[in-house]
Amino acid sequence: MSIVTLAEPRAAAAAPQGIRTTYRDAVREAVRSAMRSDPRVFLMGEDVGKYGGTYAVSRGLLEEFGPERIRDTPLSESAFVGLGIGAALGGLRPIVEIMTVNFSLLALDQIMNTAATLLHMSGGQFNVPLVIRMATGAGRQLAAQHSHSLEGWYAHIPGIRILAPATLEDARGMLPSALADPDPVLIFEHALLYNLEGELDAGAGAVPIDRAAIRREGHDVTLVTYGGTLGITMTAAGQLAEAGVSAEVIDLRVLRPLDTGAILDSVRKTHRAVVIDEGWRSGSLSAEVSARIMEGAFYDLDAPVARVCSAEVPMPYPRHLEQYALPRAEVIVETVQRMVNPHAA
Amino acid sequence: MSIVTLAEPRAAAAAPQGIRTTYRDAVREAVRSAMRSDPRVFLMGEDVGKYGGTYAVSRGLLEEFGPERIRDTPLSESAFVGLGIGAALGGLRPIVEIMTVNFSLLALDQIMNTAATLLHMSGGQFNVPLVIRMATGAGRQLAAQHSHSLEGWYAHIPGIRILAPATLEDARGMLPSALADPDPVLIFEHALLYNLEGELDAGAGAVPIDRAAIRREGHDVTLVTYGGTLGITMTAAGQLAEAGVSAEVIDLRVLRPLDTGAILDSVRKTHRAVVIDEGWRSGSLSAEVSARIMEGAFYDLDAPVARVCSAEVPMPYPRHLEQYALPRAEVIVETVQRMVNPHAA
Amino acid sequence: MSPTANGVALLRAMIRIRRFEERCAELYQEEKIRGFLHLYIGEEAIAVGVMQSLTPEDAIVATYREHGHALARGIDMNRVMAEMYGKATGTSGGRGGSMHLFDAKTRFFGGNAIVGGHLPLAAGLALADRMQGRGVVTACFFGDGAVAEGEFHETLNLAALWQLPVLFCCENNRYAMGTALERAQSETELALKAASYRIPAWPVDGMDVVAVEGAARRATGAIRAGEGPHFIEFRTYRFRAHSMFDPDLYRSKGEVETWRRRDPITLLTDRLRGEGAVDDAALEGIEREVAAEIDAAAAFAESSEWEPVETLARHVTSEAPS
Amino acid sequence: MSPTANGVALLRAMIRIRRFEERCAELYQEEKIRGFLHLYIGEEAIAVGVMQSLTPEDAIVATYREHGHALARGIDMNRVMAEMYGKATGTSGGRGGSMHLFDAKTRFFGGNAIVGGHLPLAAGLALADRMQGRGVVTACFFGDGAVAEGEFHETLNLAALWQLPVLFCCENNRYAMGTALERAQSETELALKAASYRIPAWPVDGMDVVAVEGAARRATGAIRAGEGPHFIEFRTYRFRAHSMFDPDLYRSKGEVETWRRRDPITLLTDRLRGEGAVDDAALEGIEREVAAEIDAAAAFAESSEWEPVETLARHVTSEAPS
Ligand SMILES: Cc1ncc(C[n+]2csc(CCOP(=O)(O)OP(=O)(O)O)c2C)c(N)n1
Ligand SMILES: Cc1ncc(C[n+]2csc(CCOP(=O)(O)OP(=O)(O)O)c2C)c(N)n1
Ligand SMILES: [Mg+2]
Ligand SMILES: [Mg+2]
Repeated sequence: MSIVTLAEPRAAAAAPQGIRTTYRDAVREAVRSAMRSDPRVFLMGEDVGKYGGTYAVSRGLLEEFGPERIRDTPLSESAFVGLGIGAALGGLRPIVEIMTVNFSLLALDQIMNTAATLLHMSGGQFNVPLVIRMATGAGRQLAAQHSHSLEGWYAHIPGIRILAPATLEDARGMLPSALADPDPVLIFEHALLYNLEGELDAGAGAVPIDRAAIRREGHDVTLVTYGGTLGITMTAAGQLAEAGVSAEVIDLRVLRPLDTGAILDSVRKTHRAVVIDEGWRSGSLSAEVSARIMEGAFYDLDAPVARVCSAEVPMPYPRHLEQYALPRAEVIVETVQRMVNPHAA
Repeated sequence: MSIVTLAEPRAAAAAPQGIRTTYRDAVREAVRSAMRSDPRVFLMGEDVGKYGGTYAVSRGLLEEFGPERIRDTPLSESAFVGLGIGAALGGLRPIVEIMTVNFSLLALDQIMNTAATLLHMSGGQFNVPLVIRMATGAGRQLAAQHSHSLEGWYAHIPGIRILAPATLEDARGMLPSALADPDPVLIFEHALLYNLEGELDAGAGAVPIDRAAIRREGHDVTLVTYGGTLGITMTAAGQLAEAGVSAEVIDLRVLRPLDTGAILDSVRKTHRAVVIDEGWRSGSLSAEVSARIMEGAFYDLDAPVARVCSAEVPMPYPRHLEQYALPRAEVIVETVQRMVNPHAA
Repeated sequence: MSPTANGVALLRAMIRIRRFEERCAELYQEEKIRGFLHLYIGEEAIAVGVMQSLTPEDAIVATYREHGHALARGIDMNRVMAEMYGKATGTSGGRGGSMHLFDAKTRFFGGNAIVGGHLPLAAGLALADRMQGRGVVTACFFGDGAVAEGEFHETLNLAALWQLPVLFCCENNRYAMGTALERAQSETELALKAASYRIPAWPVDGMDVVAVEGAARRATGAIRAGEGPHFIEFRTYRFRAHSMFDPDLYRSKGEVETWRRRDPITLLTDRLRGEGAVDDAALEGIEREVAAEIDAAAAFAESSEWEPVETLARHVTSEAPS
Repeated sequence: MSPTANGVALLRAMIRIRRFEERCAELYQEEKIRGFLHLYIGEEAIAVGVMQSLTPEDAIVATYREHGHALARGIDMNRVMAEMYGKATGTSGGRGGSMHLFDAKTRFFGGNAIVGGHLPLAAGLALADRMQGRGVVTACFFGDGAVAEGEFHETLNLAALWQLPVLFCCENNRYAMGTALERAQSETELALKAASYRIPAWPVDGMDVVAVEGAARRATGAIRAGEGPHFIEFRTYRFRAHSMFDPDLYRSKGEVETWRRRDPITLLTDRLRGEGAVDDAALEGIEREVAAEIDAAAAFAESSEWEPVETLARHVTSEAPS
């Protein structure tokens, strides 16, 4: 971590001056610049090469770096993630792309039983500097087998770091930091974010991957979220502001290890919290956040911590059902309103 | 569920009169009696037949039922779990044994993407009456790849029911109820429980699989646990009683769907709760329990809900480190003492 | 049915699928259909040919590229189209969409979107049928891409070991998304892979519906006779992109053109014309009838109701019998 | 080394492993060693023979049945024994135990306890070596049981497709726990499976250490020459139960006896005696030296320290360089 210079994660409000770009391009730029500066870095996964990446993240990279470093793999998630582990042990810095989180279940044995355990069970001899990227989340009507949001669930596993870039800066900056981490890092890119547009500093680079960021300051309630739901949370915070409620928005950014301090500091100030999480409610990361607030700021709370999560259903295909199953800004607003004003209506 | 007669889960204190048996034998008896009474039931898994089951659960069954109904499978967790799904769709009632939870990761795609989704994505046409049994948990010095406790983690998945039998009665009674369930049920048997001995009613049979049980009544604090940690929790409750603290012990039994009512009722009475969970702390089921108490009984709490979980490490091999990593009765007792008596040294 | 009548029926079945999917592509542009849409255009001979060898008691398990299989199996087009829209009248009550057509009545077990994930399911159905003494076959369709997945290997081994009545239908269209077979498989003769499990296996021209039907009949005959699983590699090509999101940059126009010349519909049309079994008028008649059926299906889908949001949580677990 | 000297060295290496494990079995009864203990007794010729073909730069990846490989690779017996005890001086600082011997210095990458899970790791090491232009080989050991797992299939395909320098060493001892090969595999000629990926593959008598060494040299020679992965099926047998928990009820005494007659140590001893390369005195000398080494290792393990519980959370993630 010490070899890169780290910018502070910035509040979204203070948009930097810079070049116009998208989340997709920012990720691509991150891969490209890592590959240019470190010959040990290579990218491997299904359709990352000739196809250019399912989400077009890697378009153009095969042409620039050739098939040795932009490796199209067969459909065999378990093996190519495992090859990534081996290649990391062998001195390389693989970026393994799993097309989407839905297929990562096929590689979970490699992730939990090998990548996450090797350092410990070898008594510290074999660290695994592996980065795994994958798209996550729902919202595109892809139905029950293609809409999981499991990054919070992965955060249960000791020995790996879990990142959820929700901004252009993090899309650009988390990858180099992950590559500098001596241990396995999983980066979850919400598929709906790839088209996110905005300004990014021309010189944007590595960002810290050990703390949360405050995306909006406020004093009445803390909204804790990450990844794909940062957008609706910011929207809700805006609507709340119009209604006279000042919401602080925390973007967790790093789902493991959780930045408990940032959450507690905010709750101690606002005395209320709502956790917004696209995961299925039961056993989602929102539960862990709530439990940590319980443990660390119980006496500061003016109301019980609430959660706005996905309905506990395999995702249905039609848009109206899917949207109804997912966290929505209006539900966040209502939840906060009930919390700050429990006796209204 | 309506076709079996269900006994109420009983408090462990009131041990029934009956025959002396073990947890292992109770599970075997459950399998045997299901197979005798329903020709659609069969058992499939690695070494369930000739070897007699890794934990000797199925010893003798091959001789009684033959290789068509006691099916040894090759090492191919994903396929034989998937075959179980197909066989269930085809009108059978498979009991699939995954040797241990550690290998279930290889079958997670089948469980989450197929078993749990089929009913929903087929619009209610194809339910999957599949039962998957597996051993879980640590405590036998099997190190980082053989000591997971993931049942609470599995409880995140909608569409499946998760059971954790912790008593002889449940070892005997949960399987028939699971087989009567039209949807997938996962039963997690803690490996350290197989040798548990005690009395079991000669007529013991199906038990409810939709609610928690109070294993000990008390009024100062609620201890919520399940599966492998019920034993140390009961021990801790006993020690607390000697110290003048009356602890109520809730055995969750069913990890999905959680019996929130039972937890909240108890906490409303005791005003304090500690959750004991062998899972790694962050993102374990204990977090969900804590969050639900936060949401449902915040104003009844005299102290923040606490958690006693496993340390967040891949399990080390040596006994002293393993024991230190796992929840222990003394930690439960200390945690409760601090809670009821916060100002004592 | 006479060979000629049969030929015309096959042709009609393929045209019906082709036109249905062409309409789906339009409806996708109109945003009536959303999510992923994988067209089967070019590969129709396989579903149509194989279905001839199946009885109503047999089971079918397919991938996300399964509109052709559903229609060839005889699922009502209205319900298929309604499912594409996500309407309550769809085959899966609208919850599945294009990738998840299901139909209990015709034993059509999806519509599965995890590559390779449905192979064990097919073997399990076959196991249930075998253990219950039903002499039926489960036909499982999958692509060349699935052959690389571990589940393929595990399932073929189990099916062979236990001699399960499965017909493995590999639809080798030479690409898994943008990855050409030779960049995904060290051995591109896929039948050899099945043979390494002692499963009878051979390649067939997947553009020739008559050859497909013949091979499928031979295989299902053997399976019904208790000879265990069989594997057929159908050599085919998809004329369209992988899905509506695919810019299709990984293969040459020339390659696509070469294969288009072997369009299964053209091939059969030419043959039937040569035999005098169809003429322009007959073809027009087919096209007219098919167009009318598709119009009706689209109208049905269009006018059908949405599931109300209140029912979101239905079918997560089974409803208690009342 | 002369052929004779080499033969004696091989014999010595096998005896050393045999006696070490016999002592481990005793120590298990004494509860000095705990958890799972999988003995390699009967299979020593494979680890010993294959190691002859490897250089110090090559890499080794093994299963939970890996004591023999660790010792044959040259890892200090003291540290191996200390690991069996779970002491801080063990190869893995005691955290791994019998199933997880690791040693960076000799490029010994475990000690892996998920059947088949280490195959991709081996291929990945080979990929790294290849991409970095090191002309080395990764030898990966696994059992017949692993051949059924999907990861076997996926890895062999990738290794062949990318021509990775891996030597796949299948230790076919005919059983995966209690499941005999013919009840687990539809095709029991395991070399044929590898061949279906276009990987050169052949079976070898795993009880004949000289044959093992010869085959391994032939394979590693070809791999170093850039001919891609090779696969050898070593036919062997374990004389003991699967693990200390296994009552060993699934195979007949007669079968075990038949195989014991092909004990690799007896076979080689007889041959060397016939050649006059060893006599009773020489053998006694070997046994004495080996016993002394094992005594010393046990004493070392016994007297070593435990890791203090305060360090429990070490090595979950890497320590920041200070
Ligand atoms: C396990 C898994 N990995 C990746 C994907 C994404 N994906 C969907 S279709 C496809 C290509 C499959 O190719 P093939 O099996 O040849 O079938 P085809 O689409 O050509 O009919 C891929 C990679 C998936 N659905 N499932
Ligand atoms: C994925 C997985 N499934 C099951 C097990 C339990 N298990 C441990 S060893 C073993 C048998 C393996 O047999 P084989 O590969 O032939 O190796 P051998 O033990 O004979 O050397 C089994 C089933 C495991 N460790 N990993
Ligand atoms: Mg294809
Ligand atoms: Mg074996």
